[in-house]
Amino acid sequence: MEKYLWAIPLLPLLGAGINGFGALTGALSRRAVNIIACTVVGIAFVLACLVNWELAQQAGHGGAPQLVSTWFEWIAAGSFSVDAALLVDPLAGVMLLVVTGVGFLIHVYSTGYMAHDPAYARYFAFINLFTFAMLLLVMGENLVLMFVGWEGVGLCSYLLIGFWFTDTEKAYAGKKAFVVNRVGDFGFLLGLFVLYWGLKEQGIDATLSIVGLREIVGANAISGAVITTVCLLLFVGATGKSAQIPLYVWLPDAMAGPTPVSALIHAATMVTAGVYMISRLSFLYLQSPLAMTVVACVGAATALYAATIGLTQFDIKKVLAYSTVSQLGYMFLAVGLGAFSAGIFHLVTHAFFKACLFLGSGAVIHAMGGEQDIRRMGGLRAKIPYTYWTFLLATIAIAGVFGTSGFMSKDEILAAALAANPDYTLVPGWLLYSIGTLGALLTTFYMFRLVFLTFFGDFRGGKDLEHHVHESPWSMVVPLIVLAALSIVGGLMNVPEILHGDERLHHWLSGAAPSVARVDVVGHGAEIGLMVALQVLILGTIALAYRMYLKSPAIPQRAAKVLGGVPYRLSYHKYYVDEIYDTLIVRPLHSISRVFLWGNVDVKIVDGSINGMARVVRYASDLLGRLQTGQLNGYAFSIVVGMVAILAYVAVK
Amino acid sequence: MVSTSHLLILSAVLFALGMAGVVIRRNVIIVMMCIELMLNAVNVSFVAFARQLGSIDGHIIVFFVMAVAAAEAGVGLALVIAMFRHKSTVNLDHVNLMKG
Amino acid sequence: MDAFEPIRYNILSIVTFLPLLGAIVVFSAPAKAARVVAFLFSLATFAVSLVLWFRFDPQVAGMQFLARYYWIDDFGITYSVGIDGISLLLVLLTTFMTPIVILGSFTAIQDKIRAYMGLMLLLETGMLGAFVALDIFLFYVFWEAMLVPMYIIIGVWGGPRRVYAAVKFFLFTIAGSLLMLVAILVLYFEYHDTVGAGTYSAYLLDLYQVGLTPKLQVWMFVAFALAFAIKVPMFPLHTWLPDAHVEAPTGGSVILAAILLKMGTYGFVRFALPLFPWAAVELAPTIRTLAVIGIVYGALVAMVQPDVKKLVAYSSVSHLGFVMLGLFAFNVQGIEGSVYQMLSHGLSTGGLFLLVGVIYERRHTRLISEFGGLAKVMPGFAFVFMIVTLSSIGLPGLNGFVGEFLILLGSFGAAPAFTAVAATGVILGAVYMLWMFRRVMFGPVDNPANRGLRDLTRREMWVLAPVVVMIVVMGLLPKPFLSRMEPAVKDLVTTIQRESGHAGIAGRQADGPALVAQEPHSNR
Amino acid sequence: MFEQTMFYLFAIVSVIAALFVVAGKNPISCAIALIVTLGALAGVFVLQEAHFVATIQVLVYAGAIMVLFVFVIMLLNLGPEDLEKTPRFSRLKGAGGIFAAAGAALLAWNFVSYAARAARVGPGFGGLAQISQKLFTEYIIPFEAISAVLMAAVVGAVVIAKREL
Repeated sequence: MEKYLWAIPLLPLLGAGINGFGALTGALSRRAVNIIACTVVGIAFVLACLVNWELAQQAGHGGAPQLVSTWFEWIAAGSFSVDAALLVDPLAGVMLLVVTGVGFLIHVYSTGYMAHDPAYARYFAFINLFTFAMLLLVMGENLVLMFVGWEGVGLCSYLLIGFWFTDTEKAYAGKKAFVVNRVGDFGFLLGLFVLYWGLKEQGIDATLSIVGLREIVGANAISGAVITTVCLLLFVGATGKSAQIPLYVWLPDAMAGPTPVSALIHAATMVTAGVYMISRLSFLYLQSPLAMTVVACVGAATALYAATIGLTQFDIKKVLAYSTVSQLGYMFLAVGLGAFSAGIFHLVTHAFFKACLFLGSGAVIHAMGGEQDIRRMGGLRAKIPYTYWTFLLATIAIAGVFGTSGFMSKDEILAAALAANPDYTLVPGWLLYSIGTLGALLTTFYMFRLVFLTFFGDFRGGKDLEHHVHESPWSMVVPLIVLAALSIVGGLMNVPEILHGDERLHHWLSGAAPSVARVDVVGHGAEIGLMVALQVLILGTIALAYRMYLKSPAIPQRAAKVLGGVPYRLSYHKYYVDEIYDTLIVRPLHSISRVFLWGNVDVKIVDGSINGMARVVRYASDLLGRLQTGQLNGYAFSIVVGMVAILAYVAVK
Repeated sequence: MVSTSHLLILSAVLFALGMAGVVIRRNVIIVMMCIELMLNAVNVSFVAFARQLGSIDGHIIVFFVMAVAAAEAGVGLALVIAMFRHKSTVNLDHVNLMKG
Repeated sequence: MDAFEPIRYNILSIVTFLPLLGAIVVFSAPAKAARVVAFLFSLATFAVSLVLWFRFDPQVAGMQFLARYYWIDDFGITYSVGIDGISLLLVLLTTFMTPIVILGSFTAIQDKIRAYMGLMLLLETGMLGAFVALDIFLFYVFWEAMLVPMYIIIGVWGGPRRVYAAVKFFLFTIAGSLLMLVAILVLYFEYHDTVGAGTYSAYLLDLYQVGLTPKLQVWMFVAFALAFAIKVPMFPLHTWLPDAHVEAPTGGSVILAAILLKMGTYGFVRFALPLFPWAAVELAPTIRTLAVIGIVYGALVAMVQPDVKKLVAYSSVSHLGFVMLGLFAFNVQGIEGSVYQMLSHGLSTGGLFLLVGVIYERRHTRLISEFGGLAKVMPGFAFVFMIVTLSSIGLPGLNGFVGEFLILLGSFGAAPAFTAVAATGVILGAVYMLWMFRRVMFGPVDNPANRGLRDLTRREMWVLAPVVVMIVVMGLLPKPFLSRMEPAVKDLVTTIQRESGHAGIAGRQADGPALVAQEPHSNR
Repeated sequence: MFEQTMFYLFAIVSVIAALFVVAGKNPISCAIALIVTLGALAGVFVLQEAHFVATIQVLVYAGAIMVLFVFVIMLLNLGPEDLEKTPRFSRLKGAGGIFAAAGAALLAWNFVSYAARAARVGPGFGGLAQISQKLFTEYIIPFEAISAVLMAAVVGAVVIAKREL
């Protein structure tokens, strides 16, 4: 089976190559590009299932299931060596399924969505390239290879966000995404170095391979301080890639890319890379409770913070973007608590319903002829029924209504928060739990606000647009339906044992990423009580949203005024974070380098000094010139003076 | 008996006079004459040492010095004539083509 | 005794002087044929140098293909040539880039073609000579010989301010090399008095045996370092580079960026470090500070350049700052990374200049504001430009990443603080390159002049194809390159570690660096 | 004793004449003063047993060269030179004079203590036989060289002075 492992990433690469060639030379027809792109990812998906099946067999015979396939030695410099190798264990297996599965559905969807886009082949080339890079990241056997995939996905998101590059705004968003990702990668890189040299101090020549690291850390040979710095630096990389508090600014702007891109990259796969990396290195993070607490707190903070911004956005994709940031916050919260399987479980379910929501919004935008502002939508329920129903189901899932996949995963995280293990999380569990629940309620509110404003009430989009609205073609609707079904049914994967489920995913992942033992503070009965209470609150919020946005639309304006407008304006303008970053970092950097560095240092000081020397030499030579007066007796006189001087010297000596 | 020091003092005085003339005077001809004077001063000291050392070489050197002086005077005067034709003056101050 | 044996000892001389022969032929050939003849000669040189690559034995440390002949015998100056892993790769870079540059300037140069092509070949001989020379005077001769053709190329075929730039370039390098000459002489006589026991020798491997007092060693190192730092260029001495690049013709600035800058770093690796290891370790902090300043300063200034070529020039300052940082990490990863970065910088910056040359030939301007939306007008060009830009940013999978990663890894061990700051250079690199890329390639085609631009012609395709292929190959398969330079780098590291251990006064032990691989063929 | 007084006589005459040469207004008077100096020096040479040199001095130097000078002065009929015309003149004159005097003093001071004994000298010393014997054996090369110099001078003078060839 190891032989086929390399086929999984290489197939999309092959697809990207062919489509890329097609894009350059225009040789391939739309149909050909279409087939290549989708079949390539489809086969990858099938192979992924086979791999998981193989892992299941291995697990069956006991022992930690793992498939490793080394192809060649990539870099070898002295004692440091990196080989191009792939590692698939249950954790990677799950991610594989998500990336190829959801990826395949989105590929099919994009054939419809991008149907009349001139750069059709280039789009699919980039999407395939992205799948290759993501698979490399997931299956990379050592941290360097993971880093290659890490930057590869950053590159593809840059290419795809700025896909319609003729619009400078979109191109700028692409660049912003890449640069912010690069800041994160800077942290990741430093983390690698600290780890490598930390091990070197202990006399271990590690090749940064995950399997190797696991043994070394197992033999707890590394000092605590090194591990904490490594974990925090790697977490900086994760915040860059998965858009957490400090480095999330690029994700909302990334909505400038085509919607399937947002669905694939900025909802399902790339942004989850950070969560995957931390659970992949769970053995490292478990060594440093401080790092884990930082991850948990940042996760919780982001969850709440992004949800507040989501409340007031009017662009359908922006709302979903902030909701993604918030849901990622939940995943990091889970992983920070040590509940790695809960984090991954939420990652999977989030991939389903968020991809469905994004594709749904894509269908809406498609239907509305490119219109993205929900204030000009409304009453689309009748016009695009399929989109409406899939969108509604996904919204119910994300809200965490009982029985849906969202409920299963989010509740799992909240339970983990409640039962936080004190020696792994230094922050009180109930605080994280309350932040989580508040976030969940906010999520419910803004999601249903979105649904009511878009699909209910009367159409606010102007007469001619009204009869233009039409249902999307089958190629777009089918993936929507599949995803909607998955987001409802997906929860069965890991039914918590409170509801006497068998937690299959949890056990499946226990080998690769063992979770932290939970400390039951509240007791069984109270837990169920809290769960029920949360459900009631959720239903209440749905009703509140219904009343505010449908029954009497005046309420939102009045509420905004009542709240004094400040929190509203703050939230609407996303706490002016972009402007702060701009004034604090970007603009000063430009002015410093323009005025100070180039203007003064380079031109004036360095160049000035050299040209100055040239001027001094010219002036000196001019001065000497004047001595040659041309008067003969002047010269004779200087001879006489010279002679007298010598004589005097001879006389004196 | 006339000792060599007398002669050397005479030569020094003559040499100094010639040098002063060269520096002070404006007229090229006078300057050339002063040069001749300086050459003669040198001849005196040559002869003095020849006499004192009793070797004939001093006289031969004087002979050569005179030959050179003659050549120098010839060419110098030719230059003066050429200068005069061109600048119609012999005054050194007006001739500063070699200005830096 | 296969066919290679007879020329084993003369192959280096053949490689070095073939371009010279080519130059002579080109000068005498009719103008029309000059281009083709020059291209064929440079291709022939490349072919011969490929033989070097395959015949090179990666396991053996020390100089290979060694050949020594009498030159000025009573001063002990010999014509000795030989290469180890590092100079092999740089020789190949030179012979690889020159045909590309010659082919690239077929249309760019219209007047005095014979002179241009001849000078380019002369330049190649100068560079190759410098890389293979093992006699310190021979090296100095080639070091100076290189300047003249470059000076003329910039001075004659350059842009508006070419004379100023050419003179500045020339004076900067000469000033440095004069200081180096003094140091060479001191070393030469020091050898005579100590190890040489009365005999003179300018043979590098003998000079490696000379033990110098710490104070003297520092001064000598500073002299050599200054000459090479100007060439690298390092921070305070870099202002000649932007002028020289902006004013040089496309071919000139490609060669200048791809190979001439490597002369400085090669000088450090071949001369400054092995000859004065103790001083190198002693002065490492200052050099590292300059390198880091160079990285960050180069990147920041590159961000605000209105002219593409100046931007790329300042980016070279930044990239070579990385190389210097790697060199002064004194461990195998750092030095191998810096040698690798030398190669990949040659390819990526050389490629960038070729691309800038392409658009300069069409629009005769280099101001970024003049362009916009070229990706729509010239898709092929955009694709190549994208790949080369990504390689210059150091995207994994392309050649830039391998070098930069190894450098940062190596120097992190030696100086964590410096490396952390230097690593921000990676971010800044992305910022200014992508910023330039966006303004030149993306956005609407608002400038009417840009609409009708032709995409890459077949010839331009042939010029850029090898560069792009090598960028990808060196990104995916660095092993053959790294393994070839491994013994030489290991040797250098052991010399430095051993020598910097004690004050180096006692002179080298008998064995000294095992730099002489097999018995040199010489009629000495 | 006779020799002593004759030497002083000649010396004083030559110094005074030299003064006239330097300070003389009219070029002709300077020329004549120079001739007088040369004559006086010829006398001194005779006292020093340098008979051949003395005759040459009178014949060549006073006779030929000074005639050349007089001839040129006549050719250019130079009037007396007014010394005080150029302002710069006074400063240069003063400085020149002082330095010349200082030079003379220094030289004289050096030589005054130079009381060396005069060597015994044979009868034919300074005569034509001895000089010519030496001239054509030891000094043959300089002799040929000096003839070349004279030839060059003649050609040079003609080229420079003649209006057109």
